[in-house]
Amino acid sequence: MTAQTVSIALAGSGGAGVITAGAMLLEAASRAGWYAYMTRSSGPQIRGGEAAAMMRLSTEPVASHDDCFHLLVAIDWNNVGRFAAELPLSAGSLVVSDPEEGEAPSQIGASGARSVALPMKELAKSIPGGRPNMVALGAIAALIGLPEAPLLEVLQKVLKRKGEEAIQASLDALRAGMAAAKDYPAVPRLPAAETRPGTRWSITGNEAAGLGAIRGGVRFVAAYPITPATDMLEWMAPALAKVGGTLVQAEDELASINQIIGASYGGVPSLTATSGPGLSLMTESIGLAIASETPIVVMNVMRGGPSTGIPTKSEQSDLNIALYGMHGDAPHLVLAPNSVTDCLFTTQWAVHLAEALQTVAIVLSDQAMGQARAVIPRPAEVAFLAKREKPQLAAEQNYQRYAVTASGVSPMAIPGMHGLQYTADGLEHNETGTPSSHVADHTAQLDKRLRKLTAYNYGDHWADVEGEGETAIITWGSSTGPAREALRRYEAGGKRARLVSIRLLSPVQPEKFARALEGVIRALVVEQSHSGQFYRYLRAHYDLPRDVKALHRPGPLPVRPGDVLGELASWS
Amino acid sequence: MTAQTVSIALAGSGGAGVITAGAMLLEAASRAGWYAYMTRSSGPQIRGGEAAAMMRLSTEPVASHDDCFHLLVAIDWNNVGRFAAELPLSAGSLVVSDPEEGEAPSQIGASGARSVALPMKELAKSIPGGRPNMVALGAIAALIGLPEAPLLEVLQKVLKRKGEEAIQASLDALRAGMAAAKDYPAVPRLPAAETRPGTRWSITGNEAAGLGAIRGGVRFVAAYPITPATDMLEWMAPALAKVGGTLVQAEDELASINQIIGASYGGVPSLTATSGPGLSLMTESIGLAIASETPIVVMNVMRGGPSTGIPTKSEQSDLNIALYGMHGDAPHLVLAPNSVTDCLFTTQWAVHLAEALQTVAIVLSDQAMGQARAVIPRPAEVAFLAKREKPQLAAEQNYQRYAVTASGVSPMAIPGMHGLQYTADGLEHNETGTPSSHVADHTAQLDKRLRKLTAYNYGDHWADVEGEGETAIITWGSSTGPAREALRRYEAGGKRARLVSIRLLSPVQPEKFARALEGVIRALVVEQSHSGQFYRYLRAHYDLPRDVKALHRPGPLPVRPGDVLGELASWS
Amino acid sequence: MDTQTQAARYSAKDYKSAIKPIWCPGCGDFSVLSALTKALAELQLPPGRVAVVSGIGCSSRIPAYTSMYGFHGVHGRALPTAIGLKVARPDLTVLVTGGDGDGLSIGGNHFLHACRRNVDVTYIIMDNQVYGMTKGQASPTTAPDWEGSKLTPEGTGVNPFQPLAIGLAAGANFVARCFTGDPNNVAEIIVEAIRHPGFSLVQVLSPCITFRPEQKDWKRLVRTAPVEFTTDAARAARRLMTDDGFNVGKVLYKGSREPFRPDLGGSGATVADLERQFLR
Amino acid sequence: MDTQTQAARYSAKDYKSAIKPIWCPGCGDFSVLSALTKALAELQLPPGRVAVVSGIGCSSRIPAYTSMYGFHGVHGRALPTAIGLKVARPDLTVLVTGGDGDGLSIGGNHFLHACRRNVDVTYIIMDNQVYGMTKGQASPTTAPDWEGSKLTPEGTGVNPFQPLAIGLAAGANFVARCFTGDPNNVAEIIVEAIRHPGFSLVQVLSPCITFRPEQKDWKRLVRTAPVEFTTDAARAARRLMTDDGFNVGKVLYKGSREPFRPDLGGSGATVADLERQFLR
Ligand SMILES: Cc1ncc(C[n+]2csc(CCOP(=O)(O)OP(=O)(O)O)c2C)c(N)n1
Ligand SMILES: Cc1ncc(C[n+]2csc(CCOP(=O)(O)OP(=O)(O)O)c2C)c(N)n1
Ligand code: SF4
Ligand code: SF4
Ligand SMILES: [Mg+2]
Ligand SMILES: [Mg+2]
Repeated sequence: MTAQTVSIALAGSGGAGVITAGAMLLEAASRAGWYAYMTRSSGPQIRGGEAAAMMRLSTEPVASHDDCFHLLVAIDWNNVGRFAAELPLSAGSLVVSDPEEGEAPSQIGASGARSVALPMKELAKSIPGGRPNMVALGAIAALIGLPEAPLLEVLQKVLKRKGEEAIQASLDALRAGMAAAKDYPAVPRLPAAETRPGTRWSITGNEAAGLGAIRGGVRFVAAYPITPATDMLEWMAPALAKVGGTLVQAEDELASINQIIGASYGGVPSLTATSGPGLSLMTESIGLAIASETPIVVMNVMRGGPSTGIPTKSEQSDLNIALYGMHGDAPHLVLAPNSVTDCLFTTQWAVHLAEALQTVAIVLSDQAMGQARAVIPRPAEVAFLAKREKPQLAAEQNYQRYAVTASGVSPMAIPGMHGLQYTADGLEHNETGTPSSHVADHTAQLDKRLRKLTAYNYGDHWADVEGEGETAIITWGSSTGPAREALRRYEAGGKRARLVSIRLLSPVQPEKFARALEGVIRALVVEQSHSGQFYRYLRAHYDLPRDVKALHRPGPLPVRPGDVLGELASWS
Repeated sequence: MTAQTVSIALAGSGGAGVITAGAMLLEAASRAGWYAYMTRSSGPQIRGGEAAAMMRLSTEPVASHDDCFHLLVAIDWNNVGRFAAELPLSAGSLVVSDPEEGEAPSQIGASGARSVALPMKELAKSIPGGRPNMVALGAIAALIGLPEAPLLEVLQKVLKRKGEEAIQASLDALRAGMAAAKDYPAVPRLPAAETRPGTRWSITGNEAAGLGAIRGGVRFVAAYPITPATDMLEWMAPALAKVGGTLVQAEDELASINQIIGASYGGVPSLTATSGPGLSLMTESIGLAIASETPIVVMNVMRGGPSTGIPTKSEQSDLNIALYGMHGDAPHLVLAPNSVTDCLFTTQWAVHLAEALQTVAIVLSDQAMGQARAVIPRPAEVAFLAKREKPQLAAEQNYQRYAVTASGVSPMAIPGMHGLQYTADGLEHNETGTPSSHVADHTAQLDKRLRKLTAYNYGDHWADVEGEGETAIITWGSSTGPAREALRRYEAGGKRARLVSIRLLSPVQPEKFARALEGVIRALVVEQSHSGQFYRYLRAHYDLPRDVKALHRPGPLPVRPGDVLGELASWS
Repeated sequence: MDTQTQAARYSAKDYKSAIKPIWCPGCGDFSVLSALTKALAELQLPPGRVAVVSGIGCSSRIPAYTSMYGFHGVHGRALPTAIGLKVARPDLTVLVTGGDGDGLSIGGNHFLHACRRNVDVTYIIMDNQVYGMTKGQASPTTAPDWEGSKLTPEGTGVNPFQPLAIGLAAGANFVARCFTGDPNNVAEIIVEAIRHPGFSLVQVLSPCITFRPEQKDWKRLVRTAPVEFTTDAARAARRLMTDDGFNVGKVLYKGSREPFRPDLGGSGATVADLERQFLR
Repeated sequence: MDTQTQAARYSAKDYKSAIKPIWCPGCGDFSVLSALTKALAELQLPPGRVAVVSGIGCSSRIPAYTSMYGFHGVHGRALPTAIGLKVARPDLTVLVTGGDGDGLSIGGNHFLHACRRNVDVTYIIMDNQVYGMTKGQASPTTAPDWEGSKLTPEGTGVNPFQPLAIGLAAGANFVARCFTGDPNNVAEIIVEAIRHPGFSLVQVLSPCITFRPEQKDWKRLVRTAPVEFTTDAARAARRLMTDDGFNVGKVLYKGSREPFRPDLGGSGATVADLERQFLR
């Protein structure tokens, strides 16, 4: 059986090394010329909790999980039941588990999947220094057709510091797994691919976002640790130091947002990253940046809400707060990358826009996308750089920081520029920045702060629009991957539909939206929230066709291509 | 000329005593058997800035300003130009000013109003202890037909402690003003009214809200001062102490919201009051109260935004944050009183609902309504009291704090109840309260937290619905007063329309709304925000007729009845 | 609301719940949990009359592991939650538990003001000089040259806080330090802290085995504080400003300020009485 | 970005803007403004290279009244704004001005952490023991029995903070107190504070004539501090813990901790260098 894509879950308790093994599989797959996508799920324990690496390998780029896993390898069953719902299987799936560990949890059994026993612990024990996760990895490799060579390369790279013996032990364990799996029932095997070193990237969404920020020009970051944004920050801290910037770990989110406002006021493009609870704490000062027209970028990596919610799991439920969470009328940018790859582009674009428009850009990523690792085609260079409009020194005798201009953007002086001193203010102000409660000043400033956003030409980047026909799928963020895949399958079934994945959530683009939907008579709205936040937002701001269905579900289960396809099918 | 209503503005610089004189006029009017409504405008200075008392007296209850003022009395012109826009005049208006103060600001002159000179300072100087504001008050009284007797009563009450001489001096000054105004061009005079002591209240919106909270059962308040919410708190502090409660001035809004969560967890109905910037800081913990199902009431007295904005002026622009400001899916109650009188009812109802539904009620008042003083008919008693569902002691062997019930409400144990100990949690949890990241628990708890809100029967209080016909005015909060008055005038012109003023903004009531709008083919949406937040909210959640107009404007200018009427007229 | 009638004796395990902690094996927080339950058994407080309030962090998970009323709030806000509870319900015993990050980083303002306000709650701060829950970042008590976090790969470059010195300067009424290596001593100090009226601050050195494995050495570094407690805040401050943080096992300061406890008795007025002022 | 070429001498009035303060006649803040401008004239810092950052309050209005770069942010957050600015732009002179409410109540956590982090900014806290801007409520430095606010009609019942004692305990590197009654002294102290590397804390007693008219008596109550500054934090702490708050006119403590100043020079790496790690 040769397929274009195979989905594999590797589960076990915390110490079992499933994440390590998953990462090695991904690395080997990239060396074998395949593309890949991996997310992870873990329990609440810091150490020793259950975990799963959920992977999809493919001969084409992949940006989402499939409807179910072809292969589940469980090193043990400890607490795997807790997230069985995250590991959908079908009757065609194969479950590989260690006979020492007993019965699979009932939910796994109920799937009707075929199952085989692989004595991972026993085999590992027979090899000095051998570990069950390597046996599992070997079995997976054999089943999906991953050659030994790239695996060995990865072993050598990862275990270099541990020495030859460790490498050999792992290799032996791998081979034991491979040998054992020889006669297992088949799962999809990927065809061998052309390997062209230097044409792929292996990167997580959080890393891509961090890189996008630095590419865009960010050189100051202040932040407070929070799952699942921390690893973006951990990537950025040393990276910034290398390119001449810095990251400050602040005492809380109130400090981090205000530190970046201060740094940006000083002329340095600045960013913070957080998740829901932190974003909540930042909204007052986001309003300050909007009112004082100080550009900043706020990356929000969404997790399950409300409140502390489910810190380690994904959800698209911070859309409302990102759009509407500020008091007063506070127009700003909200952007959302729609894949691991797009985290790079969208974050870079966000920096560019925030700086060009002297406002706040909130970027909504999520745990699934941010912590997903993907093997992707090497991304293109993008021309978007931070470029703030500054006053022309000589001309400005009577500098007006908040001058009401046609574009709404007013040239911004930077401390150190002589003779252009002004006071930035979060109080309503007149054109020079002096506090004012006059109706006329308030209206003029509200108008200009809105106008600079609505008058700007965002080009085609506001959304990814593809396909044709009378049916549209409208989605955003990490729900785009499965929606796009559903579209492909729908088209493969001979039907036509369009996909509109909105990248620029605010300001809204009613004309572009109308054009994208021209001729559409029915639309399916897809998102991962309980209350249908995205659907309500669309209704509020766009004209939707009469016939609209909303597929909205809370996390942590991702939307799957089959869910989307099912909704489409139920129409026709 | 005898009329049912007269509008008067009294302006002057900070020390001129215009607010004092205005308050005395209101008090005297109430004694004369009239109804009254007064708002105030002041400059940014703490002391000595300009100020205006803006009043409307009437033989019927009044809840809004008129389109323009019949009478403007300016003790001086210092900076009155700054808020001339807030003092609309027409050609029929009369401007009374002191000739010593020179020309009126151009905006005043441009109105075409008639004007007369009243040497207030000179007259006051001729009376030992006389003050110009009393001369002004006398002139106003004479012009509008307010008898001397109630004014004298008020003088005696207010100046009791200062002694007979002070009273006599003020009376002489009053009389000097009265005498001078005898021959002035006429402004509307109110007819004498029946005086029935004990049938009226004189109260501000903030006081009414404070009283409503205490009536509803609130006994713990924690808050941090902020304009324009502070005076609600200042009224509540001694009032709570009297009825066996307390108010704690906290170190910041983060502390105040968490203090009330703690007190409410302890079984005591609790409230905080704030304004936009404070509400922004509270949203994270509002989410905690929602997730942990701890009832609290958050009163937000709106002011001009965004950011620090315009602290002393009104706007309805915190609707978005109140509805959508929490991260995650965090359903909760949002209510808005629609008049000074209604501040009492709605706040009391909010306490009742928050307690009954174990959730957060955000109440949206605003500066105009909160700081307005009105002379109103004595409000009725209302039966809504805080009543939290508690577990039955004996029955609960295995107490489940977050039991999934049909209503969505789970009986809540209070510390001190033995054997029912549980841990409240802002992490997602199962029915007992233990943290859980299972899909099933997350979904069940999200469902129940939403269900308890949507399944509840809110009766007719969700909105004030009145009038009939194919045209509807849809509005909320303090825009209701002018909208209602516009409706009256429209009806007086022989036309028909409906008014729907939504008191319960969240959860939405689509069926009731549809019923209220049955047969309506066009709707005018009225609100005081720059971006039309209310209009967008209506679009998101309700089915509006095809033909919709949105009248939305930022503060600080209030919506005026004539604005609404103008929009209605432009349709027909 | 108290419905207890029986006069049963409570043992330490009566204060434990059945929930299994998510902590790493060997985490210092296990000792704090058992010291806490021992202390309560010593005090014989009915579990239904005690509330344990916390924020977010490994250490902040304690409430659910006890059999008392618990409130697991948001990060950094345990103190105001506890203060609101205690002011509104002075009949309860209110404890606050949490980490150095929760209490001194994001919660620093409430820490200051809790010391000042002096409401009768006992604050147990479990100091492991790291953010455990978020997988190992520097906290306000971390040494400036600790390079274990990718967020501050060169160390923080900032001096650590001395929580007790700050607490004292802000007005804390009871100040003690102890170490999980001696859980009986921790229990004794908690007993004393609960008994002391007003705000009591107990810093417990509680190692994070996972992200600060070097803290296993603490058992060699700590020493019993060579001094007895003082009631002179200035003296205590001077001591604490020069202290290396390893003097444990003792109460270091006890003040005698009156706790903040507003009178909830009312004046006998009814709501109708309040309304009279509006009548015209 | 500096484009100044001329070597003009600046006078105090060159640091003032044309905007008329909204302050009440007689407010102490007028003296702080003029002391500040005098100090800058003494230092001859080009106004375009100085930034004044504040929060919200009467006192926080200062930036717009100067001719320097100003940032009038939100209530309580001036310090992190200033710290971000100074870390990103170490070439600027950064001052922070604000009230006791702004800095010690809502801003308390940033105050603590600014003392600890020791970024080279000068913090001038204008202490009037009241919230002026919101019309007279108690602040953290208000005496417990002050009954002037309707919000706390019986007084707060809580002991006031001693900001300098807390600042010192949290690690402040320079600590001084002065009084608006002697604006030349205030100017001198500001000069010294700006010159001192690291975080400098200057408490200025600045009467609120409107809501604390009794503060007119301060000129009789203050005295020149009878001691010279010390570099021994423990000694300074002991002094400050017993001090009545009226010892003014002096720097009380000077430390020598290195300011926090991350290297912004980079390692010479380019963005392309960063990207290589992802290449497969
Ligand atoms: C507002 C907010 N910011 C950040 C976080 C992420 N967070 C959770 S726990 C924690 C730090 C915990 O450290 P500490 O209080 O020392 O507890 P420990 O885990 O070390 O016991 C952080 C930063 C959060 N939950 N909420
Ligand atoms: C988040 C927030 N909460 C409350 C306020 C209201 N507020 C403005 S200034 C102020 C206190 C000012 O006191 P202080 O800092 O001592 O300054 P002063 O006016 O006395 O100089 C308060 C509470 C606000 N603007 N923002
Ligand atoms: S990470 Fe550290 S603090 Fe957290 S449970 Fe593990 S050992 Fe304890
Ligand atoms: S209220 Fe007080 S602090 Fe504010 S300006 Fe007036 S005197 Fe100064
Ligand atoms: Mg810790
Ligand atoms: Mg003050």
